[in-house]
Amino acid sequence: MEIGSGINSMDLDLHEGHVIEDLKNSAASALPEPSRWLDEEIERNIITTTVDKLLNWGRKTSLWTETSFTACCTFEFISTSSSRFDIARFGMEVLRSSPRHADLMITAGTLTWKMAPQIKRVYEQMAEPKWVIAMGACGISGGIFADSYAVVPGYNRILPVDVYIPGCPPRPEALLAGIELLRKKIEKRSIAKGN
Amino acid sequence: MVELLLLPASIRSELPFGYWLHLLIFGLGIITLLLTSVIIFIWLERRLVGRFQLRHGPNRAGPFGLLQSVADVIKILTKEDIIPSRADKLVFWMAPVIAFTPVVLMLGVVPVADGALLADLNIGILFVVAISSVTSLGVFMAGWSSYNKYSLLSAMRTVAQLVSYEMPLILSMVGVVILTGSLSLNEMVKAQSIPFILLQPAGFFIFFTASLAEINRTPFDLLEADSELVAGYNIEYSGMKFATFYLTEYCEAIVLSTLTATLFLGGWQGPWLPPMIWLLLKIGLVFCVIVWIRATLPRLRIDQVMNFAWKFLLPLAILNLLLTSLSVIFWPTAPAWASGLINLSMLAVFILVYSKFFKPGGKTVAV
Amino acid sequence: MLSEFSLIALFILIVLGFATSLVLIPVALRKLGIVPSQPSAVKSEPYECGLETTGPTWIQFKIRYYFYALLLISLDITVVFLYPWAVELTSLGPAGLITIFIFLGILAVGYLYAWRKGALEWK
Amino acid sequence: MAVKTEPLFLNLGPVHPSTHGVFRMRALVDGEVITDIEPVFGYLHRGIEKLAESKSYRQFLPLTDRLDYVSSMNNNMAYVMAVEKLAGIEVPQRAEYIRVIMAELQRIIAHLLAIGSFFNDMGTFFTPFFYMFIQKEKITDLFEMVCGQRLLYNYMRFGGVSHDLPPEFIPALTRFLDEMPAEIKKYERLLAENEIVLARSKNVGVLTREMAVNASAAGPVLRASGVDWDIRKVDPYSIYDRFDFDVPTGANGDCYDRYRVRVEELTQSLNIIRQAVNGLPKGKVLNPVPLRFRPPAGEVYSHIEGNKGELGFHVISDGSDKPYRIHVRAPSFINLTALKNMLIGWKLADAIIIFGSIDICLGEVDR
Amino acid sequence: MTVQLEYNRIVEALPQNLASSVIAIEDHGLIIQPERLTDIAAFLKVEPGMELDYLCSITGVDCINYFEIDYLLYSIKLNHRCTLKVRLADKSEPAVPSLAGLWLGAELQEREIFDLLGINFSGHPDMKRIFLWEGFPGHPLRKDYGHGC
Repeated sequence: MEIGSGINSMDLDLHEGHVIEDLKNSAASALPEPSRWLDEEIERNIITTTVDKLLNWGRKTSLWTETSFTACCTFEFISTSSSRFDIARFGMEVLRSSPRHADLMITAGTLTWKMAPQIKRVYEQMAEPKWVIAMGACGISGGIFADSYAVVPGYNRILPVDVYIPGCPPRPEALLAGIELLRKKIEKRSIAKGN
Repeated sequence: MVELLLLPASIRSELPFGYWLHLLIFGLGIITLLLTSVIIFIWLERRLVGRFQLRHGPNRAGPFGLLQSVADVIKILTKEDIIPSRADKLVFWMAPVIAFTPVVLMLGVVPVADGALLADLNIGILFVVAISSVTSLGVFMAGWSSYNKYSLLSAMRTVAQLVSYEMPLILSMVGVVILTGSLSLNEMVKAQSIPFILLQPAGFFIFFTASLAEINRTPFDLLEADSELVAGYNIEYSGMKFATFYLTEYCEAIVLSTLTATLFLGGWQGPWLPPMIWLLLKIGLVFCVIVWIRATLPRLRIDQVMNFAWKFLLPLAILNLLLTSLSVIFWPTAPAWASGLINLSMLAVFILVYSKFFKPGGKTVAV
Repeated sequence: MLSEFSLIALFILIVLGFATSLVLIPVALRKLGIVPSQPSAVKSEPYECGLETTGPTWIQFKIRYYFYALLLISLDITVVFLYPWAVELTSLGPAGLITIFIFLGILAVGYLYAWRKGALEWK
Repeated sequence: MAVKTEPLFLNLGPVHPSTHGVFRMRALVDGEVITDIEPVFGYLHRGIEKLAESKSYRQFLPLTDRLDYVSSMNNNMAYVMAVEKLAGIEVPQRAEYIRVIMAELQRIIAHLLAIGSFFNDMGTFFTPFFYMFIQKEKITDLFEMVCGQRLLYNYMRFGGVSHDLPPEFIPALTRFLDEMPAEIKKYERLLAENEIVLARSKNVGVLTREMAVNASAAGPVLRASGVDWDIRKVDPYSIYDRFDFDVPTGANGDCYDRYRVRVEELTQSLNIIRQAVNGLPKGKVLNPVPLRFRPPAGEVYSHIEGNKGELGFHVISDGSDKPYRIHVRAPSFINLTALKNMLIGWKLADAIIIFGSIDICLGEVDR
Repeated sequence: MTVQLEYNRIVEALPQNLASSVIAIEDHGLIIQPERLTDIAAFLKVEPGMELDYLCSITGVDCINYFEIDYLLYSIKLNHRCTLKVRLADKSEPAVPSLAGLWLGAELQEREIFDLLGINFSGHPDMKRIFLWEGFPGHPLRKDYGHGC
């Protein structure tokens, strides 16, 4: 396909291939755990605690999800947001397709190396503060596909993951529990720590 | 606060600094009321959509989930502000302001009770018409300046869609003006001993449909068609600038509900309750209908949207205008039911004729 | 009446100020450290489904969209004349009716011409 | 009028709300009209066919669940049937009936999802989608009763199924069978004759009969183009020759027909389940095969009518306990062959629903 | 019931110049010379009594000594099927004529085989990788690729 200005789709393929190979080479091991700050003791004063409380309440109550669903777990996510489990109760039914508006990335499904640059890019383009839930075995470690030549063994190779939810796929109840954990984690944020 | 708002416009001349007091009360009153109602209406919409989809909707934040929108505001206020490096920065910054301002301005000429409005312009409705099209400029600026292909497409759709529906919107209001004989919105409300929706059902139909398109609600929500354009014109906006657009959208919905209530549903008029409560109730009713439509209907395609505006609504609006003016001149004593019936039958006949030419589907374009 | 217009003019200023402050509050909050800011090169690039954007975005776009804007300009201005007429219709009587029918007739000719020429079809 | 315009290069996907996962299309658009398109695959390529070669026959079974993850039962069934054919394993009668019940329930789930997401692509705000999900959840509960999983069941075994039906299953299933026809009727009333649905999907994305056959389309896509080809009828497998059902076909091969065919197949599936429940014999449900199971060397191609079309497993054995090669004839993948021809010349909004009406599952496309 | 076409019948029906390119008749298919694949397929597609107008599935197999490609053909009208097989002894640069000109349905499946097995289909309109990315080393479905990553 001719794209114009002298580029055709083969050029794009080659370029994207390079991006994938570069990422694959740089993501040989998992990223460091992002949650070390959870245990840190910090000095707080009355203003920061009040502001923190308000901000954290706002942030945990209104988690908008980015629609970046890759595979099977998507259906359990949709089940969770559908009428029976109704994630909207927590104000989370707002699905934003643009990463600029989203707070939470639920990585529902297997990640392949071909998809990894895109997911990484979407994550990087999300506005701060942002969180990642690795949903399902594939999201944690590659799961049943961990041996495959094309599968990234876990999202934590390319993204800092906040909460892991095991299961293949996790039940909606498990997903809700995971979201509850994330909300607890958000409560521990403080502007005094610069986040 | 409410009592102050209901003070007759004459306080201006009676009190010292009455003029400034009036500006302050109404200026701030409109903004506060609008923002509060946006927060409540967003909650209302989410709850209602929830009920339409047989689920609960937000119910955890505060009583009945009422604080959900407050949480959204807090979160979005403290979200990172991203300025795309390749965007046209000045336009990018200005767009939300330009989109938001005119929407609020429109409320300046809407009465909340007899004579209680910010400025009783003798050209009130013309002011509304003039100012309402500015929002589309802001939206276009946002879409274009973001340097994003989806938002560009959305911006282009703005040019075509929002502009096209101006025509039927304006024409449908002429019928109301003929019946009232004034351009002031306050006079229009006072003229409605019988709500104009009963005298001008066709006019109401045109006005309501066109305003759905103006506020880009389903089935005309092409500007931010999630399934096609990812998020639409505001795709690159984050934080408060995005929130401003979000706010604009809901303000527009509320303002057009207000206009519908004022022009066709008798505005603040109503027995027993205070006028302002009546107006709010009517606004709420219209807004609920908008939400109902949103939860029910799919989206039209761009050519269908255009055809609907230019080939259906526009001729219908002109026909409505002619018929109304004829009946005002030649049968001024017509009882209300008769003129309403004439208007309604015209609508029915027009729809029947149009449906003969209506071909579902589409065709490819040779490339 | 002028005071009414001055009220509107002042109201425009108030609303403009409010809208500008909406956009500027986060800037102030960022200085206070409440709004996070971690800019990066990738973050400020346009979002295109997770891919780098290829080819220019600001191109010569299809004219079709602007067509309607042109049509609107030709028709919309004339429609505004209907408002003063509508206010005075009852006092003008049948004579006013005939004038406006001629006026609308001219308008209709232009509209039908545009229709016949296919300006209303989306191609 | 010759005004020079440039085409806009647009990436639709892989992170896009309506590409049903991670599908990607590179599109050149001229305004709204798509002038050229190139589908890009592989964003969910997990190498299932390669993994099969390093797993034993039994270990491969869970991987088939994850092919088309909304029709795990059918995938299980196709695979175990292929291996049974290869090794000549007998299946007890009761197990055959249970398999048919499960496969048809799964078909209902898959079609409900296809219909729901089709309307989502058309722009309804999730309402039909969630209505479909309410029914889907009922079936999920049934599946959970028999195997404990909600999505990826891994229920079938070589020589039968893993567990017998629990005693509460048949009453629950009967209740579902009684409720479902009324629900389908309700959806029909809401959706089938909606003017916007007709306007958006009739004559849109026409796939002619010749093109459908030539492009190896299968399943509802093929049948909507007027080809009466359903593996359950033309090459009855398992015990489908004992049931009485119709094969609905379309006339035009447009999006609307594809949607209609799916809706009518819902009723047919219910029919089959009802007959299977009535004829369900007693007895054992599994003829166990040895743990280290070695089918004889040879090759076999076995196919079933999957939810998206002909689902075939080409299994080649070299006599060891691991399959030498397993190839999946993936209907979702092959149905996409004609995509390019179906999309060029249509508008962006059409492209989304044409793509949606093909109904693919990325897990199966990329494998 | 979709009947299996008897391969002897096919061979008899083939014209002389095509019949000579049939290498062998096996249980699972008709093994033919790769060079004549397009001609035989085109003949079977339209020949009355055969009318194999539906290309169901293409499977590529690495059989250690050679590559084998199986084409499964159906006749929608007559409801029968047959399998054509070609074997490619040249493992370094395997190539076979493409059927994409006859059946659109071959297009993606041939690309898949090119990607995963490295068999080139000459005459294919867009022969490039489909599932894996440009720059991916090797072809995973080959037996010498090894397992896993």
